[in-house]
Amino acid sequence: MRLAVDRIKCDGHGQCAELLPELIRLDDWGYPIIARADVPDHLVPMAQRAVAGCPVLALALQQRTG
Amino acid sequence: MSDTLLWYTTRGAGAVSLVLLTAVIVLGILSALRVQAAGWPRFLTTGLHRNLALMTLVFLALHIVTAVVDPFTHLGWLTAVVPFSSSYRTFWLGLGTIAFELLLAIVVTSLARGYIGHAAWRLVHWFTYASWPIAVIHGIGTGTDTWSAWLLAITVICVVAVVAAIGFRVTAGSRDPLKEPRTTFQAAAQRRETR
Amino acid sequence: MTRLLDGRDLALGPEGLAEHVQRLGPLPAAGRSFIDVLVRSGLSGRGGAAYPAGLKWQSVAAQSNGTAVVIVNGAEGEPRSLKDRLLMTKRPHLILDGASLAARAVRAKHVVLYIGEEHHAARESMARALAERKDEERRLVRTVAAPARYVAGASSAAVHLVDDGIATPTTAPPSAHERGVDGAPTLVQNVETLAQVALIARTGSSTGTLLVTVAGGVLRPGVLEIQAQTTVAAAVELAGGASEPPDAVLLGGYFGTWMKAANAWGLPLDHDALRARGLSLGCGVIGVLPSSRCVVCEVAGIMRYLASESSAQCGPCFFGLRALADACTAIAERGANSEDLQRLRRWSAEVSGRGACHHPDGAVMFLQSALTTFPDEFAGHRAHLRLSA
Amino acid sequence: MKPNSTPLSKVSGCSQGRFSGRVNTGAMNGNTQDRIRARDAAFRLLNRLTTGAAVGALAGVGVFGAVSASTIPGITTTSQSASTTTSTSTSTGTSTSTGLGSSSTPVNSASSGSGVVVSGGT
Repeated sequence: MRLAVDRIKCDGHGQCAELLPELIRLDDWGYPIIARADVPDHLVPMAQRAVAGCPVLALALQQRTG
Repeated sequence: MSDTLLWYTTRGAGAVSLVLLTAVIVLGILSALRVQAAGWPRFLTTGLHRNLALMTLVFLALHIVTAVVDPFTHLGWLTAVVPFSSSYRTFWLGLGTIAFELLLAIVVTSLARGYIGHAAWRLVHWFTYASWPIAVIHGIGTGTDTWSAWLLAITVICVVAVVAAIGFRVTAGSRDPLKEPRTTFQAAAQRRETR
Repeated sequence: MTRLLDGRDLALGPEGLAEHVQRLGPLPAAGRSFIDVLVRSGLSGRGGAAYPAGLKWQSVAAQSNGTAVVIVNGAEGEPRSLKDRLLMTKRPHLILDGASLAARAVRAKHVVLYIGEEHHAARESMARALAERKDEERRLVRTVAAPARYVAGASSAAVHLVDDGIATPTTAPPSAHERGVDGAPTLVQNVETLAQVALIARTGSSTGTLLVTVAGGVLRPGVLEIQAQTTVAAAVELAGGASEPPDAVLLGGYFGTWMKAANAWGLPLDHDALRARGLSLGCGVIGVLPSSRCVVCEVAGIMRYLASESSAQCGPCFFGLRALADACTAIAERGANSEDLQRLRRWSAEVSGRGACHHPDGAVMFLQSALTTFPDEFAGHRAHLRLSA
Repeated sequence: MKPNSTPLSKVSGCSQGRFSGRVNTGAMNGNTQDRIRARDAAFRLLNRLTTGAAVGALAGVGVFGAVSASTIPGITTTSQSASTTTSTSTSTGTSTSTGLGSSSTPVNSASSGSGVVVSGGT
């Protein structure tokens, strides 16, 4: 599982970075920088919470393909 | 005896629902304004907004169930679903039914937001601004207690809170930092490119 | 061997249809089987990405049921590039031949001539050439003005312009050759690539030449048709030689790579050879920076331009490129300080890979190549005395 | 302009103003451990606030119910017959009780089995 942002939808609410500091931080303009690594199992619930909590539904948890 | 208790509960739960709904709306507006402080991250505002919205439904359910079960008014379950179907205070209760159904739609679409998409969710969410005043008018119109000082005070506080929050929201404008650049860019691009 | 710019003197007007046919012979009738010839020729796209043309045609043809769209890409948004508009202005029938072959090979429903709105001579010449073509060709074709913006030449931007009237690029799948205009598979191909196709159809192989624009500090800046593998030094010589001792070369346009002149001189101008060295010829601009110009100021100027060309689709691009450009300008104006340099490095790394399209990536790669090629120039930069405007 | 100093850049890099940039440098980029702690604290606060609100709301139903009972208690009448019941409404003086009167007739007859009619005041 891996986190991906739709950059066009994202308008920098920053809630994902608050909810998942382990994997997400914000750049100087408030847009998320997401760790490239896979989401470790113990963080999946919180990652799902961050996905559901995004005010504009710009964050997605994707099954890694290939 | 238990019938009067039901009736008091209806009135109490109605007042509590109004207060909760007001808090939900104010929190919603605060979250759109991206309010945050040390120890108060933004997700706390939206989390509380969500929790209180669900809680509002619970207390509305209490309000409605006690009202319907109350044998005096003899509302029947249909009243809870079909607006203006009660013989008792047809109009004012009908408003209550509408407000409740709008709210139910708002909560259900919010819970299913991931499936219906952001645009549809947002569209339904605008109904909040209809649901709340309808609920207030329902309270005043049906109002057993309308002119009691305590309910009057609550109603006034709620109205002031929501009006102030909406006022802030409108004057503050969009908190999306890209909103203005995007508008500018697209306007310029449309002028040049749609020819 | 025939070359792209063979034929009448380039100082003369566009080559008409009669002259074109007389010189090269009629366009051979070819259908889908031509794609195999194209694949064998090894032709790669000349718009900047150098994607193998044959593969793109195969992909579009495989998905087309007579529904595909061909976009003839003459947007040429790269500020210092001139080769596409020269070709459109002087040899329009080569391009239309290529477009016609493409339309038949992928069984296209429409052909869109996507030509930069400010390339007036090119648009006129293409329109006049189109009027000379057969009815059944003309019926397929319509002309659309590409906005004069840096990103307008990206294939996704071309598709969006044709569909929605706004040329915003994206990298999100599906790509244009899967789902482009109106959801149909769409072949977006640069005009130089299509001109090559016209010659491949007649001779069976590519000309082995490419068009480059030599810009900046040379005596005769402009477009050259050179044999692949020609060195940078030879190309500069062909452009009249450097006008003054050159310091640096910007290879491949604004999304290209900075090099010290001495290191650039011996490089062969060839897509594959450059890619093997981790470089790219891009759309073929060779910018020569004369020693009298300050590289930091040039970089700052180009960064300002690239920042202002953001489509404001996403925050990292819009705010990131502006901040990077401002930091560059601060160094150019006030002289270097470690804080600005550190920010440049951090922001470059952070912005990279986080855009809705490749624009921020290209801009950041440009900046990073400047920072690695000219570390001393940046670190030791002194404030310029500002001349009164 | 001398031809030999043709710039590569389209715009000048050192004689322009600045973009009106907004930078809130490092607002959210504290130490990851601190941010994790802040999140967990905020979640605890969210739970406390939610629980508090639930308790408060329940208490509110009680309090408001009691207040409403004490201000407008309504009157409980025990009816002896199914035919006519006098429902008494406590008037607050400003309200009209006609709607109640007309609609309460069938209501009363139907609920007469219990023998208890609660009449709501207006």
